[in-house]
Amino acid sequence: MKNSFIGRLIQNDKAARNTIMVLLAVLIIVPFLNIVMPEGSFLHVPTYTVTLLGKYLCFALLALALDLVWGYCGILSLGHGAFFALGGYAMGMYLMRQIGDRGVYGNADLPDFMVFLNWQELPWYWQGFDQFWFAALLVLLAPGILAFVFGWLAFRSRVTGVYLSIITQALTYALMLAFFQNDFGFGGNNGLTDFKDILGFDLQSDATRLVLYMLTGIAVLAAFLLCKYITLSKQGRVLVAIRDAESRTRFMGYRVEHYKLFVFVVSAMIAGIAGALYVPQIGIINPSEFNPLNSIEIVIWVAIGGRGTLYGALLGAVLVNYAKTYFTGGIFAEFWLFMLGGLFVVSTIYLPKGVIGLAEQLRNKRAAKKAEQASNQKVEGA
Amino acid sequence: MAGWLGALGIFLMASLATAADFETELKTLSKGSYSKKAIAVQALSEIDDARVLPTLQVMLDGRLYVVKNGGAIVAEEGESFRNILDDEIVAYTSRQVKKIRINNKLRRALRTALASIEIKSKIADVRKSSVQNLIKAPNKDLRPLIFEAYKQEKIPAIKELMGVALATIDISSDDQETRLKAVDILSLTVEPAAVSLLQQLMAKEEGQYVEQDAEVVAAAESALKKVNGKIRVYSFIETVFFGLSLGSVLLLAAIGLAITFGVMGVINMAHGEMIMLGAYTTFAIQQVFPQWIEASILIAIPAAFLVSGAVGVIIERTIIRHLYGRPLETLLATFGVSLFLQQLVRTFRSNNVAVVTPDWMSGMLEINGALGFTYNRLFIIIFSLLVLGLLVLLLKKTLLGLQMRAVTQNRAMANSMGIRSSWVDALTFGLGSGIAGIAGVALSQITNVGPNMGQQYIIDSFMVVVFGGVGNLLGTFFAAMSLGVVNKFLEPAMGAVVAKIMMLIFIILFIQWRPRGLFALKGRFVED
Amino acid sequence: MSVSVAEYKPKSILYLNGVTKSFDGFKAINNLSLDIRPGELRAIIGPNGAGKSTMMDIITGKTKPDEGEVKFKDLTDLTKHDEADIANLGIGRKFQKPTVIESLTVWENLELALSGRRGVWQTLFFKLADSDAERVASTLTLVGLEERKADYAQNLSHGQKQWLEIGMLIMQDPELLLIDEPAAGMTDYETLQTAKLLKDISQKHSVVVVEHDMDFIRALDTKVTVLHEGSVLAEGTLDVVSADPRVIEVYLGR
Amino acid sequence: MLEAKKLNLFYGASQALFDVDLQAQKGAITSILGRNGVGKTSLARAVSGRHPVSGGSILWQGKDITRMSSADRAKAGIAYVPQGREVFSQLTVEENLKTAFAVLPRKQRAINSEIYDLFPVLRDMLHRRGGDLSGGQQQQLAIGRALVMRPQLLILDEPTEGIQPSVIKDIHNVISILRDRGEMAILLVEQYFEFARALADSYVVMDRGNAVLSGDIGAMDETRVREYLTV
Amino acid sequence: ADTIKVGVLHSLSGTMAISETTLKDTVLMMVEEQNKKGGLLGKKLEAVVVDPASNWPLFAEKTKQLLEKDKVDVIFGCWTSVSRKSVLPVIEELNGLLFYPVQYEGEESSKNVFYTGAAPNQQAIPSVDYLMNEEGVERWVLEGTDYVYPRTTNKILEQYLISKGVKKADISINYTPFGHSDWQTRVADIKKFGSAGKKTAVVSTVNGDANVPFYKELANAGVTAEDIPVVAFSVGEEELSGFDTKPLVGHLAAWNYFMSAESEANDAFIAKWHKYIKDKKRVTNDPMEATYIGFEMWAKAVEKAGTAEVDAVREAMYGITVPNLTGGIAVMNTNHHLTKPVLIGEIQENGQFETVWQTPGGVIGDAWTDFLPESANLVADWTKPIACGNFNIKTGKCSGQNY
Ligand SMILES: Nc1ncnc2c1ncn2[C@@H]1O[C@H](COP(=O)(O)OP(=O)(O)OP(=O)(O)O)[C@@H](O)[C@H]1O
Ligand SMILES: Nc1ncnc2c1ncn2[C@@H]1O[C@H](COP(=O)(O)OP(=O)(O)OP(=O)(O)O)[C@@H](O)[C@H]1O
Ligand SMILES: NC(N)=O
Ligand SMILES: [Mg+2]
Ligand SMILES: [Mg+2]
Repeated sequence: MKNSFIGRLIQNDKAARNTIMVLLAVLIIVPFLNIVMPEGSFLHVPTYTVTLLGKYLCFALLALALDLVWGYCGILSLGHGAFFALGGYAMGMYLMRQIGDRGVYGNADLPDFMVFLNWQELPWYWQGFDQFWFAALLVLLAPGILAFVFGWLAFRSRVTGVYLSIITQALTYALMLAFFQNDFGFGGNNGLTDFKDILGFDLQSDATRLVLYMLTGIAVLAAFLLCKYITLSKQGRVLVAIRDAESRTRFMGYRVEHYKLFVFVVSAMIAGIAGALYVPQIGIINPSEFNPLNSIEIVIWVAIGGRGTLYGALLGAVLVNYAKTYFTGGIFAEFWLFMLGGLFVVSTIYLPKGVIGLAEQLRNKRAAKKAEQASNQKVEGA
Repeated sequence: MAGWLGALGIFLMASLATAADFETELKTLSKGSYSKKAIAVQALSEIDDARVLPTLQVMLDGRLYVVKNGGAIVAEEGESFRNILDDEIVAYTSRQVKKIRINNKLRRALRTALASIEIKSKIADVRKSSVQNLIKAPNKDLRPLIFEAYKQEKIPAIKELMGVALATIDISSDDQETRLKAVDILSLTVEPAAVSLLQQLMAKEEGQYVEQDAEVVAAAESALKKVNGKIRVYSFIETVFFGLSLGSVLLLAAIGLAITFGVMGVINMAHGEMIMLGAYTTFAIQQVFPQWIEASILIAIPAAFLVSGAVGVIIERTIIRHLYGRPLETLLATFGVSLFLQQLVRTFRSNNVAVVTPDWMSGMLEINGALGFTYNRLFIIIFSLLVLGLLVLLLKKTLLGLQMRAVTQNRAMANSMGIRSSWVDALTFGLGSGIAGIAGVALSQITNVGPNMGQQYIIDSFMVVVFGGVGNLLGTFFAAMSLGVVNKFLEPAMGAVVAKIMMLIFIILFIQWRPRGLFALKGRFVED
Repeated sequence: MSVSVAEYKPKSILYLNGVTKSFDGFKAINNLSLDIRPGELRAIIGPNGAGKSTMMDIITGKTKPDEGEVKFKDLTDLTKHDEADIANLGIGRKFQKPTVIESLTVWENLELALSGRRGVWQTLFFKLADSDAERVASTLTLVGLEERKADYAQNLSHGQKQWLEIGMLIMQDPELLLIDEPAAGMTDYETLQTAKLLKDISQKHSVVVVEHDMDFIRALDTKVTVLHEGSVLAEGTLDVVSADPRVIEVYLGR
Repeated sequence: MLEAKKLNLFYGASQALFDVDLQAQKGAITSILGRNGVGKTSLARAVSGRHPVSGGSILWQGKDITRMSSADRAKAGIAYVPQGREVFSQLTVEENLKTAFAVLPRKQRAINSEIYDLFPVLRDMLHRRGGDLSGGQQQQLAIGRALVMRPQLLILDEPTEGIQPSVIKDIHNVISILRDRGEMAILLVEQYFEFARALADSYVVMDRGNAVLSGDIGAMDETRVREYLTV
Repeated sequence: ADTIKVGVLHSLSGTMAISETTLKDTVLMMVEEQNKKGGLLGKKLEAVVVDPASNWPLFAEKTKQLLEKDKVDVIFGCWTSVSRKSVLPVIEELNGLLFYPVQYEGEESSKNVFYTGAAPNQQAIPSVDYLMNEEGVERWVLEGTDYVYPRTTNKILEQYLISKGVKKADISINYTPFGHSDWQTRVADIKKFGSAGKKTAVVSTVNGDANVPFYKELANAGVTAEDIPVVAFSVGEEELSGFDTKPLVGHLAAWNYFMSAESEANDAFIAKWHKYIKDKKRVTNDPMEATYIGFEMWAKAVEKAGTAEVDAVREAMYGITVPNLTGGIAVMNTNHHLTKPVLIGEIQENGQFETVWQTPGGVIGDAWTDFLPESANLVADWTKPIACGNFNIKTGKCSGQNY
């Protein structure tokens, strides 16, 4: 079933095929260049770059998640950062527990921040996080359940459009404030950091980093295929119908709220995985990930890449984040916001369908020109 | 200042003895620790010398210096210095003189000392503030002085305050009768200092009342009950006021957005920056016309409207107009604009700038010791209602308002009706931005003005507009006010952070109940 | 309702009794009663604003009535169900203003409307059977849109959207069809075609159709109900009602 | 009055009008006939300025308006009643009517009571929001709104759609009165053949984006026209 | 390399740019000046500026970039504690060198970081002492922004006050969110708390943008420094330049440096700054001094070690002295914290502080506070024989952390 789906995909969908190729290429070539090429070589990819690419891939995964709900189902979530962060925290808690007695206070039972705030014992919601499987489960469940409860309420009440967007924003804002609080037990503003190792592997070692990078790549590929499957199935068409004419879809007998809830939860879980992969590679998770402005940025990645195309989301996330890395280092450091701001403005005006839409846009324009010319010639000839 | 020193000569002759005291005490002001200086101040205040009052005043203002060479005490007057003793004006460089430092403790001593002199002032306001200072620091020695003033006083409110001042002294009298009477007087006031005196009568040590007299304790108890009842009422009113004032801040911040987003449908992420530009305009005006600080706000209102409005028009003409029919994209572009503007301001000056509050907006309207309304917030409440009212009139009662609404609902059809939609769009966006600019003027009076200030308001503004119901100004008003008031009632109980979280959860839940906000647009067209 | 629903032969397919709905004090539907038999084709006419579309809103769950019963097949109280439920019970609707899914193609619009199970999992693993594909194809022919089948619905003209929506209704294959002004924007010829089509459909289904086009109504040759100010003004054959002076006064004109 | 020549119009790459010619005279009604999707609305849009033409020219009262914005055309006296009504749904009926004031000099900004006489329902529902009206009421509002503009060219795109028979008769009368006043040219897009034939002075039949037949109504070959409407 | 590279890791955009941009300029000024003097070890210094954009993970990433890609020899950077925490694992793993110039909550001593700002015992405790002794304060409001620095500082202060005999009922601790702008309720509460007949003061760890509305509300509500003085740890000259200071005269701040300090070194520094930044109105502040001291120390250590290599420089750092701008000498201790004097100043109308009290000598920065039970046992000493940042004097071992 799956094989045949992928087979069909590769045969019939050029863009999807290219996306898969590119993903496979970065999955294979980058590690190759990192390991095999000698350090001094011009082809060598330093681990620094590998981790950077890993970060981009995490963001790409996150963008993909958003594109599924926004691009296809019209749910503009301005709170997707929350699901990302929750996945990240779940992973971060595991990593914190792995520190054991290697923290600054040498307390095997409590993370450092609890020690210096005089906590006596590990709170109940930290229990179980010393087990990887448990944390991995929570990476999916924490965002999944939140999305389920939130979505169940909102979709059932038919909260749509900006109203939905704004309450997703309220959600992530509330979570940010909550996680900021030291009393909340997640390290307050500083969040969770100072990780040592994952499943016994040293997080600082190049090998671990490479593996994490590859896992991220695989996750992106898998999520891409999953999303592709959903959107190519009849369900994909139902989602588009909901996006375009929700009430009409309802009159056709589709339970709109179930569909919305389903993709919202799937999307939240993908975002959670992205967060979980992000944290060990970046080395810190803190409440600023819940910042509503971060979530808005995710929307921007998707929009820049091209909404409703999946690969556009991947491309947009990588492009914008690469631009950020590039602009914030070196000579642009003081002006980078001008460039980024300018980029956003220019691309919205000139690329209404995103970078991905550019090709189509050019094609259409050319076709229209041609048609007009043809008709004009005919006029002249007549 | 020349005046008082001019009249001085006579005194110099008249009371040589006190003049000598004055001289020695004056000298001590320049030496020794703060506590020694405090004693000297106390001593000075008891000397009957016309130079005392101005000297203490100068000292409190931080303008009293000692000449390094010779130790003469001088008062700084602009570029030069005036010798306290001989009234001579001398020019010293800043290296030749040393400031006579004061700290808070000394300031308090000076204040009390001045109060004991100023209670005899002819100006009612001076007497009033002097009594208030005396209430804060009851001093037995001053009782006769206050009593004298009390007898002379004609204005009932001040007389009452003086009575309280006396009672604050009498309450520690040895005489039970006096104490009881004092309690009686104190039970009539809600001055915090007085209330705390009553509370102290109720203090216990090891289960025993410190106050020996049971009758006094009983009187204090019933007095406290009475006072606390009043205070509760006042504090309720105060909380409502806090809520309305927070609400009016939210309203001001949101109201421009209610136009650009609510009416036009532009998800205007640069709204906060329009507020910021307005605030910076206020700053600029204060810089350019430092002599008009008092009027600066009034000048800034139209100026900020024009500046932010113009920027809004430029943004609309260059960017937004390409995006009609693609509302979500406006989010993206205006976010870019917002980043751009922030960094632009940052390049000009990365830190906050100081906007001065004019005197007429500083301080508070004191109803009594337990209740007062700060002028800046009163101003903002009134101002926000004014802006809202004008806007409602504009939108509902003028042809332009009608055209604004028509254009945003169906741009093509509006054009076909002969409405120049491009012009109306620019004007509408300019109006929304201009109002944001005005909000910036008001906000500059209560919070910081810096490159980040816009970001503080953008999220709240969207919440308010959406909570109220997009496209409904009245909804925006009620949303802002109710969020403000509810927040202020929650805050004392659970703290600012949790209160804010509760507000957000409340909004989320409320929207479940009313999916289109407080004042939802109704009708069959909504779903289509 | 639980006892052998399958065997039960309902007396009426749609039964409205004493339905009232007001908007801000204005009674759009006023004590309206209506009884549609299984297999019946019913035409509804009445002045603009009489409440015809509102009545359909109430039947399909878009609007909740203030008072009155709305029963489907005698037993099901439609006011207790939402739009999706009602659609799945077997009531389909064409809107007065054509509404199609603009960014799906004509073909996909029809596929979407195709009767069948509408659950999240079912659509996720849905596979188009050959017979279904044929149905889509034949419907395309029926509504004259074969040539446009790969075009996005947003690129259709007004009348073409009308046709597409009729096609979708046919694909949905409901027991009861509510059709609001199908002939609007059609040529006289197409109008008569449509009437014929509806008569065919009513062989197996129950149909309620609203129109202002008297030629169309005449072609339907069926019982006509005249609504006025939210309630029934007259009922009978077209000849009977169009002779009714009140109907002439408020609706047909002299 | 109105003279459109060789109009070509595109939606993206697909062409909706091919070299269409059209004329309309003051005091006369020109009817545009044709099946679904043949380009009637496109032609009306081209004349009203809703959609740019890529070729051809439009002369209005001797002036070339081919590139003029629709707002300017409205100011030049062209009013448009679009297919699908397009009333301002959140504005009240009265406000909808007032949007027409933009083209009127300040002193003439009033709603002629004739409008209410023609469509009494509008008077009854003056303060109801446009979007709440029934379909037919909206159609009446759209026509009324155009009349408030006191246009010299009135473009009506299927104005009878969804309107009850008695009101159709009224509209018929109004249109002929307006024509008879001789101040106005009228372009009428209609599929209701009888209605068009009874009113029109001249006609254009369209098919697949082309104007295939045209001329004075008196000289119309009815069977050929009907052919184009049925095929 | 033919140059010695100096990384500058301060936010130039985002919320922290308000504070950090100045420090970037300070480092650049120091680099320029050092180059005028001929650089170090005969090599020119080259500044590499990056913008971590007030984004905490980006701090880590940029650190990595500076160390791995740009191969800088030293980094001057960070302001918030969370940014430092984010940088920490990277700088330790890649064995970089960071000079951190801001007052902070302590509880940290990394081999790769030199802390030139104040530890809690160099700011918080002396100011409480001052208020107690000089102003006779008996009742305390500990008002902070809700994050680690205020939380920790207040925890320490609470312990300290209790150890001084202050009753729990006389301490009120409260937190508000970042950027809190509506202070009406809090100010009213403070007023009430302060009217109980005992002298009351506010110890403020309110951070950043929340300060202006806080002080404005205090002023308007008539809370003057004479009634209820506020001593702040995060309000310096730079912040004051965004205040309308007139109603705030007398409120206090505790720092290790005030611009108003009278010393030749300070005059020279200010002159240099004004020349560099081309704006006579610009102020200097404590983190600038900390940056200055850090830079001078690093330069000296490089000269002393004869190389810019990190391990050598670190060894050379211990015991290095640089004159403070306020007079006296700053010393780098083996716990990576400075010995510096503590100054308490009152706000003046002109936006400056006037020193009203000052420790007689320098105070040694304490990485681990003595007022929290877990920390009391810890000491940091990066020289042999201890050679770790968290030596437990009870167990005689370095706990966990190897760096
Ligand atoms: N949501 C609403 N708010 C206010 N009035 C409404 C609303 N919905 C319908 N109405 C009013 O109810 C009446 C009935 O409208 P409805 O659309 O049902 O008429 P109709 O019979 O379908 O007319 P038409 O033949 O013109 O389509 C109209 O007068 C309309 O203005
Ligand atoms: N917005 C659009 N984008 C692309 N194609 C369009 C668009 N609108 C109309 N078309 C196409 O152009 C052709 C002419 O459409 P037009 O609306 O002018 O037809 P019409 O004669 O008015 O039809 P109807 O009687 O159905 O209203 C049709 O084939 C239609 O599919
Ligand atoms: N270290 C601080 N002030 O965050
Ligand atoms: Mg209807
Ligand atoms: Mg048409």
